[in-house]
Amino acid sequence: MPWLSTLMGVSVLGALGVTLVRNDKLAKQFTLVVSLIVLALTVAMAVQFSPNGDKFQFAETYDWIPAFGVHYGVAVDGIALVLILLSVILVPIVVLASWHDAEAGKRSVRTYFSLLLVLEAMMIGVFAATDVFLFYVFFEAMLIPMYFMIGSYGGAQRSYAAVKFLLYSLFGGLLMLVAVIALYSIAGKGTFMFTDLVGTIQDVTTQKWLFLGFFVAFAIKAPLWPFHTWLPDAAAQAPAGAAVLLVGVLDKVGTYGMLRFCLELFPDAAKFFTPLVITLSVIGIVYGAIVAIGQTDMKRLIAYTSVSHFGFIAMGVFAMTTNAGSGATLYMVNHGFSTGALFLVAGFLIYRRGSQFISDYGGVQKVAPILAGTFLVAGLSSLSLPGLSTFVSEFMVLIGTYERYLVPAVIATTGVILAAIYILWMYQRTMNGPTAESVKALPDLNAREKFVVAPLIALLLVFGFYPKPLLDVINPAVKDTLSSVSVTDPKPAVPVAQEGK
Amino acid sequence: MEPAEIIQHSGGAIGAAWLMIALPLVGAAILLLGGRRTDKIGHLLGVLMAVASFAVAALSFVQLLGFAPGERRRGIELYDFVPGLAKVGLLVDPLSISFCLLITGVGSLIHIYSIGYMAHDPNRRRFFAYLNLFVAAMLLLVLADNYVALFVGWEGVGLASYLLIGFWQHKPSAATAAKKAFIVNRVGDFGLLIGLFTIFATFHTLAFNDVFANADKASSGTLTAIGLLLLVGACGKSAQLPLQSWLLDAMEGPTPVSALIHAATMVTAGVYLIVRSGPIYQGAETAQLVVTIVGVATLLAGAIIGTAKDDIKKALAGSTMSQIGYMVLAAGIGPAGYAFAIAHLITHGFFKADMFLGAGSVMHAMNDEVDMRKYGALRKVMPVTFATFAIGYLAIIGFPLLSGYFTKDGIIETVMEHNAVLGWLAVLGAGITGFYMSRLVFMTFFGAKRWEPTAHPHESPAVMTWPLIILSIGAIGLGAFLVLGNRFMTFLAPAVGAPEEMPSFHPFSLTGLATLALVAVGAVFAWFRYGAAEVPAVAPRGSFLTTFARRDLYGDALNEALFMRPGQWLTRLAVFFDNRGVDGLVNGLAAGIGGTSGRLRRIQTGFVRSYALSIFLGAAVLAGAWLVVGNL
Amino acid sequence: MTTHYLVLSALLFAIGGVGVLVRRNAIVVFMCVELMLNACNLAFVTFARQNGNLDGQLIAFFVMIVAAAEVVIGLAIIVTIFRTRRSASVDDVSLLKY
Amino acid sequence: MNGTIEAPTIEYALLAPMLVVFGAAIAGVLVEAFAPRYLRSAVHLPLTLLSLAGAFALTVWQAVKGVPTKPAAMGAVAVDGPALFIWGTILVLAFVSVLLIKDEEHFVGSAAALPGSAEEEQSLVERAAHTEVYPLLLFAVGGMLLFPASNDLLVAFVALEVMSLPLYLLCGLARRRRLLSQEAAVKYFLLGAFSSAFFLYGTALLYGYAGSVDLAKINLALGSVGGQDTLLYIGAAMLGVGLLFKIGAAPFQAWKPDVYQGSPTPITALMASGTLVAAFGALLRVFWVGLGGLDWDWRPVFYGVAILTMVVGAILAITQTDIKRMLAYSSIAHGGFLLIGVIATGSAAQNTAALSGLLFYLVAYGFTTVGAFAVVTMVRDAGGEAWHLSRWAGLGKRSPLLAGTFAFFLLAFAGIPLTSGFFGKYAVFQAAVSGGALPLVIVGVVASAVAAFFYVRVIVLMFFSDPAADGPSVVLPSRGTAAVVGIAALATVVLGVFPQPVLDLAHTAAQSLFVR
Repeated sequence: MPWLSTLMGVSVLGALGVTLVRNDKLAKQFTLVVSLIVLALTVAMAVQFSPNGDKFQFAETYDWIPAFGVHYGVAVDGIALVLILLSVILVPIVVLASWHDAEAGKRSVRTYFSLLLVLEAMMIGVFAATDVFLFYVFFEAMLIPMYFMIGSYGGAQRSYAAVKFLLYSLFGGLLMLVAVIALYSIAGKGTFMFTDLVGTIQDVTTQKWLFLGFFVAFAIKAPLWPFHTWLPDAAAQAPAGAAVLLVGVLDKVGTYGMLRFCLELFPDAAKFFTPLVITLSVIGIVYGAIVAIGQTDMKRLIAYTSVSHFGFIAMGVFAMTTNAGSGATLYMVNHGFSTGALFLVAGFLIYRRGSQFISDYGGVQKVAPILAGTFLVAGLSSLSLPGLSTFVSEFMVLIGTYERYLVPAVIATTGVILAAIYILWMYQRTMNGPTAESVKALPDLNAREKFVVAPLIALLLVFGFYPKPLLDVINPAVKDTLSSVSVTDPKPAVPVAQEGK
Repeated sequence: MEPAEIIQHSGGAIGAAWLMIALPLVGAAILLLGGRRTDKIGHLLGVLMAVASFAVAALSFVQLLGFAPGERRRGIELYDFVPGLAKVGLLVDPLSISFCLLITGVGSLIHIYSIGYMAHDPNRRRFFAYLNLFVAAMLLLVLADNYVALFVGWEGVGLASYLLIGFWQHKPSAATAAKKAFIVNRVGDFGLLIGLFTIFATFHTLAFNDVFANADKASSGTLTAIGLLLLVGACGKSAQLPLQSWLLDAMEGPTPVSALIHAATMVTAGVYLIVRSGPIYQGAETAQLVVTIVGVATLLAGAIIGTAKDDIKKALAGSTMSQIGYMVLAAGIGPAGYAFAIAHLITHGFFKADMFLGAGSVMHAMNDEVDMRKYGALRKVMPVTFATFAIGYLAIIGFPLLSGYFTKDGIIETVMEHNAVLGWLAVLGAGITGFYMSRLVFMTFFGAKRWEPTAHPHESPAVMTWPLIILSIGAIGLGAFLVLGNRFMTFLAPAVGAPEEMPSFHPFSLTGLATLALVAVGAVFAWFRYGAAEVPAVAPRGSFLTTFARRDLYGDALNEALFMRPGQWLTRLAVFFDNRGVDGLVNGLAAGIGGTSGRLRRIQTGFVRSYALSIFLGAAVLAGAWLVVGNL
Repeated sequence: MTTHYLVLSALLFAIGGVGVLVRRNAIVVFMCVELMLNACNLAFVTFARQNGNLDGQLIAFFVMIVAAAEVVIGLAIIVTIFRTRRSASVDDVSLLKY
Repeated sequence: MNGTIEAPTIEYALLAPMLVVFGAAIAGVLVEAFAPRYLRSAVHLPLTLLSLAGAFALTVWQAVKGVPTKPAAMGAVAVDGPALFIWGTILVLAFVSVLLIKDEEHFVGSAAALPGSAEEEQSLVERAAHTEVYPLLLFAVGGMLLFPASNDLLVAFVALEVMSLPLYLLCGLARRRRLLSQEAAVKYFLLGAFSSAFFLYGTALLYGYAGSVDLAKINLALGSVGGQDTLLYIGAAMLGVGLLFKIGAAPFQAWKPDVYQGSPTPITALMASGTLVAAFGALLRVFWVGLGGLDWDWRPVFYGVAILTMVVGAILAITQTDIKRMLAYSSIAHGGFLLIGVIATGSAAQNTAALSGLLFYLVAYGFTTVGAFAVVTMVRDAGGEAWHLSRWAGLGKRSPLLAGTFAFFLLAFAGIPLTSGFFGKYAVFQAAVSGGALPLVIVGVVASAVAAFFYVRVIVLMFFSDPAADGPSVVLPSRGTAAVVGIAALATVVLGVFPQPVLDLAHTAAQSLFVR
């Protein structure tokens, strides 16, 4: 059964369907159902995935544009699978969360939800694409629905943010396009299939240039310091749901691209640029955290924390050790859940009070304990507290990086302290202290909102104590990737008889 | 003698040791998720879980005693936590079981006490949930058989303390104190994390067994590095210099919390970590030396702080710092000191809990007044509290034959053998202890009434006094039981090793007498200043030294000057740079293009002739270029 | 010796071109264009002679016809604009700009 | 060469498409002459459409029958693969544009009447209409067909004029904003004539150099003749001026914004699509066939021109406030992108790739452009079409469908994947990279990034900003206009998702390259 195509097909059909539904409420429910169906299908697919089977599974390949050697090629390995899972899990949650978000905007509710489903299809596609060109197509096309979601349904500065987001990403994408074209011509294979292109570029200088073409695009998407400034604007202006997908999934395409394309297609260049990338990541980790501390706007603050987190992910990708690689991949997933939860709860708060400014809150914990509690848990996941899944990934990334790059890992670890500062300080300013007049009448989470947050927190906790299921899927894929880059983990100073335990 | 091998174990109470952690954890989960529905049973469930967990600990202890000393290290496989990094398992051995008993035992008593203490708090359920969480995390910390799991418990303790210190979060001071505690702890954790990374990079494993078995293979440089990094972690949790600042603010929490943090959990973690990591430290003299120095410095600093505090809880907090200092000092010495360190930790657990709960009982009576200058002459109105408190007091100052006497002197003696300078400093510390603890007792229970008119002190209910009584019993006898005949040292030996020849206890050593003398001097001095003499209702300005002590040795001032202010400044700078610099560059580029466009479009004048000119010139240029290129 | 004619044609062409640039009256501008075309004719004829085939002379005729057609269209346009604006100055028609 | 003149042989079959169009044009003139006024438009429309359709049919038949390998009409006209492809494209685009023109809202009742004069009122009352529009248009289309097919420079010149002259007139026939329209006509005419004079002079010089105006012969001469390089270079340059002017490449782009803005929108659509296609066809033929041996000399020159064109087009467009002007600048920028393809010559295979890419781009861009201008005709207020961008604010809220379509066209212009524009750009860039013109491509993508800004700006206006109180209303489109928008949108989607068929077609057309 063509699983992946089915997934995308269902979402697209759903998107069309939504536009046909006449009544808004119905449209919402319809969207929710569709996204749940997609989720169910994905889970059904995931359980059939055999971690130690072929690298790419559920592969489908058809010629699309023979003239350019372009295929419609989709398949998943462990990495892609978990990221697709992340996406399809987030979508229904976002649908539920943004039940009323679209009503704020003057544009139709149906458009919003149909855009959401289109986006879902593209998110699945971009992770599943095994054809570099197809990947690029999704990579760029994804921008459009998000652009409209931000621009039409966002906050006061929405059009500025939307344009900035689109143009910035588009610019990166175009540079990547040049690299894609060059890759095709230089490889001279007459095909864009990823597996055929791996290892075709031997000349290191060429590799370096192509690497840069891809990397800049991904660095903007991720976003890595110093290409990050579009994110706070976009995330702060986007409706909470869109922000979740933007930061939780779309940005992952950047780090995913680094892991999948930059490393495997241009291994030598990747090794050459590793110091640079690691440096940028470390700067991003510390810088993002420090700037986050200084934010006055909740959503901007969360966005900056993500800049810091993406630093961790990129560092893990380029540390090129099994632990760091798996950690980075796991980090992508966990960060999706954690930031998702943070954005959504913050969204609920903002929806109630109508202000994004931290200073407008205070003592909410007293009037809305559940909201505060969920906010705290989400925050703690963002500072990667043990027991929440984010800890596992951050720990793996750091320990894996430390094996090879001691100093960067140490500097990056200070992020642990800074994270505590920005999260707890935000929490204190919003939730603790005497209850501010303006929030005296704040209602606590309603049933719908609890349903939104519960699954995320549950996932954070479950994977926090038992990440094995995910790691068992991720590890082989990462090992495979690293072996195709032909790097091996550094050996310990003191070899210990039985590994592992 | 070396630590014994770990024997994989299953069955019996030890096989079910995970219940110790699970029970309170479940309790916490039920109470937190259950919400208001569970308000009724909240406190009962909390207590039940703590006691149950104590029962499991006790049974495990009994079962452990059943084994021959060499077979008393039992490992329990749980599950594969992070494939390739950490399998989670438990390690039940004399060391961990001692901690379990202390944590669950004293913990349970504090639970019970809290029923009464928090009776009127609307959020009592949540309070008990947090208490359970605290106990669970601490148990995970001590039972873990590898550093990852230990770290999980480690941070879990941090979280619980954050929640409890900030339990009255509507008070800004409480919220700030909680945040401060967590962040300072994070600074410690930073060191601990790096330590773990180094361990993994060196051994490619984080399991105690494998690491310790191979510790001798690693270079002493590496071991020193690891040792120091672990010490940083220990300092954070155990409030040792220079990371002590959070402990005194932590008093913002309800008093039982202070008791729990200071007596049974949290602060003892650091000592545990150092003792547990013994094999690493034994390979690194430098690290050990640093540990001992930190210990001594802290024990003096704590004592000095204790002398100047009028807030009864802060004074006790100072004493905690100081006592933990003793333990760390002993732990720094090696196997010879471990037994005493832990023994003192246990006895201290009892008498400190006793005194904190006693102080709580006093505050309870004085409607939450903490200023000792507003107490006085309470011994009559609160006989039980006074009696129990007095016992704790005598124990801590090392009054002969009470538990503090044995354990603390043990430490001092060992240190003295190890290094005279440190030894005499420790003695000095004991003297100061004598002073400030006496001061505390006299100001609270003796002298004239200095109560607020509104205060109507009364004895606390039984649910609060019984724990005090039980604890004071421990404070009386435990020390003798543990130390005499090196009972505890032999028990602990399989876990942490022991010195070649066991120390012999001789009551009238020079050191012992000197210590007693100094303590006596301190106590008497205190009596004349605070017992017999009139205590001014408002604190006199006092000497420079007094202010120095009152201001916690300027610890906070230092942090503020060194970290907070520069930090805030850096933050503002970074934000500005981000908006103006990085983002400014991006927007500037866009604006630049726009501006160019605005200027450039002016060349489109609208006059045909200028267009024609552009064509004409274009043609000329084209032809020229062609000629140039063509003739190349 | 044909070069003289070529130089002449080049000169004429240049004069025409410059005329287009400097004259204001649309009619005159247009005449200058015609002049350029005729310069081309001269060149054609000259080259025809030089190359010894008739093509060039033939082409000249084509050009004249085209030029004539151009005149028809051009005058039509210029006249309409003159009627509406009461001026034939090309500098007045500059509403469309920037 | 002796005096005897042998009768020329003409392959009428090959030339049929052109002949049909020209025939219809003449017939149209006769209609003007003899048919009563009220009948004319009724006769013209079917005549025009049928002739275009017929011509298209013949072209297809021609292509199916097999592409001839040698020039027709004594080497005057070359009906080869590219020519046929371009013919097909032009004919379809012209057909679509006619559908736009059909709605005589656009054209002035009597061009002779003074704006605002009694006569004009009168003509409006009589519902007078310049039905000459149709024959004129047909002549122009005929010229467009001949231009890229002309195999010698004289024919090229004649074709150029046949194509241009009617357009000069049509530009001046706008019903509204007549001053602007007339100004556009005058400017276009003077500059057009000026530039064609350059073209002619270039022809003369090349004739002097090669002794013939036949492209093939010129190319032969390139090798043999020596010593007169100056003649050759200047001549080539002058030809270049004439052709680049039609394309609107910098520094010869100045006329484009003014003329595009002033002309009746349907004519703008025709010029932006048909003329551009024809001009590129001619450019390719002249420089690949006539001066193919010279490409090492002209490539660098075009390098510069292309870069300048892209940059000027992209940058100046940013600050435009008039939708038609903005589209004009965007078409300049696209001309630059297309020039990249012209430069990407090399081996035969390389040429095929470049050529097919170029052809595909032309088709894609042509359709999108017509569609965009068709939308422009539908957004009107009291003063006719609402050109000023500020009037477009919030259109997305008032009529989402139209705005959505327009946004889609804009995204296609910007070259977003899953639109025809993307594959057009991709095909050209691809060819250029494998042709070793990487720097050019990089400039290209940077330019398209800049260009994206002003397309996006319009989308922002339409969707993200609130509608103006007295904002323009969208007229219910006439069936013709609706059809145009529909066709264009469809083409943009199909070419953006399944470009393969058209790519194949372009490839086969380019396979044979140009006959020599």
